Amino acid sequence: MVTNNVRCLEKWEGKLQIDYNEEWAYLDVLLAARDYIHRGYFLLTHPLAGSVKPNQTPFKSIILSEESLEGAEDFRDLTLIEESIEAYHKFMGNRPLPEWSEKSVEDFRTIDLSLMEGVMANPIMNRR
Amino acid sequence: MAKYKIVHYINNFFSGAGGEEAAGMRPEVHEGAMGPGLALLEAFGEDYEIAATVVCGDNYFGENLEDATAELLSMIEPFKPDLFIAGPAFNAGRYGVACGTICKAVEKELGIPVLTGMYEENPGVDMFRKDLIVIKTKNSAAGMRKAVPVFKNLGEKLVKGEEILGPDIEGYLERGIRVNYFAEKRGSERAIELLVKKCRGEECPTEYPMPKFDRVEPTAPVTDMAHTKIAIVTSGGIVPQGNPDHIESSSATKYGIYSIAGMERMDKKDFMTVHGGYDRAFVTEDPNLVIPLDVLREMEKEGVIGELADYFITTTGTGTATGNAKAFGEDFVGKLKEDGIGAVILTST
Amino acid sequence: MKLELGKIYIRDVQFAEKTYVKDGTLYVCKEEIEKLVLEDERLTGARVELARPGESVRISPVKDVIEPRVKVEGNGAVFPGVIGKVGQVGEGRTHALVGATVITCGKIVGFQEGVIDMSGPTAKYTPFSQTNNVCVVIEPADGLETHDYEAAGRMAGLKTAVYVAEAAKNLVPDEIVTYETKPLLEQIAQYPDLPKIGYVHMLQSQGLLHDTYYYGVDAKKFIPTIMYPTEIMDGAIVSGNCVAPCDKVTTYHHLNNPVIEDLYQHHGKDLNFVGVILTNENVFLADKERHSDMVAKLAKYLGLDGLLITEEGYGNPDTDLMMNCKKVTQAGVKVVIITDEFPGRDGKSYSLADAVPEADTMVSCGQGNLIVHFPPMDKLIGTMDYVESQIGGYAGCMNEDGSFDAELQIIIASTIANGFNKLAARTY
Amino acid sequence: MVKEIERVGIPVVHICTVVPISKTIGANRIVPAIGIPYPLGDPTKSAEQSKKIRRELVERGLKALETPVSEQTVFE
Repeated sequence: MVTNNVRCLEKWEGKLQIDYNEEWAYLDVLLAARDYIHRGYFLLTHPLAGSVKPNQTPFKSIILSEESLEGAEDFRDLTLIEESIEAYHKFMGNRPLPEWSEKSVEDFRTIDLSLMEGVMANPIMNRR
Repeated sequence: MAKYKIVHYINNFFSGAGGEEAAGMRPEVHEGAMGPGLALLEAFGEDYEIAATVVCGDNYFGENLEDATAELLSMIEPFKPDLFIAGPAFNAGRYGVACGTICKAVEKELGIPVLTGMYEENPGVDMFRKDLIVIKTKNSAAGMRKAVPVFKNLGEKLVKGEEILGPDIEGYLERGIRVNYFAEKRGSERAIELLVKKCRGEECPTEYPMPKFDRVEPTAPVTDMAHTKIAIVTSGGIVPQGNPDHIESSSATKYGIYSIAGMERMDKKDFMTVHGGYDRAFVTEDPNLVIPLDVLREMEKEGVIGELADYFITTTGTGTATGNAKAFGEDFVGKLKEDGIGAVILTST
Repeated sequence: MKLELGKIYIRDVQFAEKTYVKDGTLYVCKEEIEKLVLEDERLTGARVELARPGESVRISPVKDVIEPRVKVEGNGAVFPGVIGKVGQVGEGRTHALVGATVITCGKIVGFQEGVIDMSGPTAKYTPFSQTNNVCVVIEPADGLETHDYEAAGRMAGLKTAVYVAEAAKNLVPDEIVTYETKPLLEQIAQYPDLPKIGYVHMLQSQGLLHDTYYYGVDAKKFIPTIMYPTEIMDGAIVSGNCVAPCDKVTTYHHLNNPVIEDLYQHHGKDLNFVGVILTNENVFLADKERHSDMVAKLAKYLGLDGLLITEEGYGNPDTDLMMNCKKVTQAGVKVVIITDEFPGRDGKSYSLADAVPEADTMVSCGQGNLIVHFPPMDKLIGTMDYVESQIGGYAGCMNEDGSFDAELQIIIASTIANGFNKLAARTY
Repeated sequence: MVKEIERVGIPVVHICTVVPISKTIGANRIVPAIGIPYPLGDPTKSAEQSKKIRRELVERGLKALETPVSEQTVFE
């Protein structure tokens, strides 16, 4: 899991290999995920999961694996991550991330965590 | 009431200075209207004047983009125009690019509305249609008469800050801006009508086209390898020892061109890898694993290939934005062409 | 499956001692609703306010909008598995208070809640400026956890809607519309010469604030299935999400799904409406692959000639949308997509987060990045405390007089991607 | 880069380890390489063998350049 959400780290540290960096912005998480894909990893979760637009939430978590779980088309993951990075730039160009209050920031952590909880509860995660 | 002031840009040909022989002329400024500006002046009527016409040779502009733009800006600025018009360039490619470039610069630097016109296949169209209002013209100067009223209409609207309507109504080339409107029927009904047509095999125009998928058609194969000059390009991050140009280990923003003249193989004393995406130990020991110079030299000697270019082009692939990689390619292909390269081997880790 | 929808048209809403309908006016008892909502100990405040078309009223932040409906004849109850007992719905007769809604609003749950203006220049973008709205402003207990608050807010709206709808039970409807879809083989035989058309309804299912329920089942946990179109009219699908306000499919929009309604309009004329395939928008790529495979399989299995696809939300769902489109097209079924657009502030960027060449026929529900001006209103229902952090708002967008500027996407259902509105976008 | 080279009409072969990436970026002639840390050759074998493997890959690359293709083609 690549993430900048400390609550994901707290929840799954030791259970997953977690690449966590508090300093990362949303974009850095996308870039870190892209680097993993370049090294042959597969995306398990959609990079834009959440439909909270990239200029709204500071947090992002993405799960990748060395094994693909599905017979996806060859270029799917790379296309997805590039499209996501492009979407990020589009929205940030539109309007940068606001200065959220700590309460809001915590809410965004909760939403991101919740998305990942949904993923972790998926039985497919037990396959590995 | 003072008249609205227009400054008009035209090239060597339309200024009457001449064709190719005058294409190298430097920027000039003339008071008042000249050439196609006379027709524009007449159409705009008595509330408008063409305060000046600026002229530049197409080749001079193309070869000195920045200088030409700066010189022209300094000529235009003192007239404090309310509107800037360039061209129209019709189907003249270099002229089209010049019109687009100067319009964009004037809009940005002087903050006034700008207008140009081109034939839709002019290469300047794809470069500038998203940034500028490019009036749709015919492919030759014979289309001037039809273009003039369109310039007048849009020019007036721009000067007065009136709403610019859709491209078909106003006569400009689509800019690709998505604008809301209220349709007569709701979306679900429109979708069903389209689906029924689609099922019947009738035309069912989409309301939103997909982006163009950028694929390049495969080139014809090499037919005479024994006489072909080959160049090596890599995204494997091989650079001369010390990485003189500081190519990044990931997310590269530059590429390098380095000599392999006279070398029989890639020697680890001369080259290193800066690629941040893989275990570098093997390649550090033997850079031929990324740049197969040793075997290509053999093949050169054996006559399997005609010749090997005496340089390789290199960058780092990992984390590098596709936009950057594209820009690198666009940048160095000119050199490959000039050097008569007939085929490229591109290696990646 | 055959459903008679008895429409009782509501033209005004007023407070009264009890809740009833008379001569097109809905009278509601404020105290009873507040008491009902406060039965849930997770909520400590509930205040009922009314908003009518043309009034100088702003409602924000809006969680859900629900049309009051009640089952009169036939099996089951509205919102099965959520409010009503689990049981098959979609048959018999249902009464609806058309022109009235219940709106839940109040202290924000997430950031993806929006604005409704009952008059002024932005009223035209939301259907709820034209309805008589019973607004329930809720207040959570101190320290209430986000998941619980979302659930409490969702239930408050549904319970209120069911309570109000009781008033419609014994009325004689102004109009009765009959919708019928037969079992597959009979349905195909009924209009053998017309193209067999289906509808792929993608439900938002990404997690907290992004869930939808079908008979009470969390949509992220089901696999694609087939639904009779009339089931949705009895509340088989309930919204539990706050995606961007503009493309939020409220429970009202599920009850009044425009694709289903319009397909019935065409049914037997130029097409044969065979049924609905429900699928989801999970974050797991394996789920996406599997479920888009299944959607294509079901489309083929139903023998469809063509189908419509709608999505809810932006980004992640665009991938499901494109996978569905691609695989269904490859299965030999013609596809038309309905979507909204986010082309950036200058309107020039590509609008979706994913694209396939098969998506060659799309209908646009407008672009949500347009900036619109919201003038001050005389009355506010809810709170403006969060406008700057709601989607579409931005820091400094609020003015002292209560006016503000924001992107169109802050308005509830303004660019809803199921074609409910007439808003569209074209290229300039 | 590969597309830009091809766009100006120069035939190009992409010798790369991760074929899907090559497909995504739009290469038309693709030769799969050996592995990420050593695309052309195999240093775990003897130097001669490693070079032989490299020669074979380059020969395959040249063959790809000499082969007419109408769509993205992987030369295994």
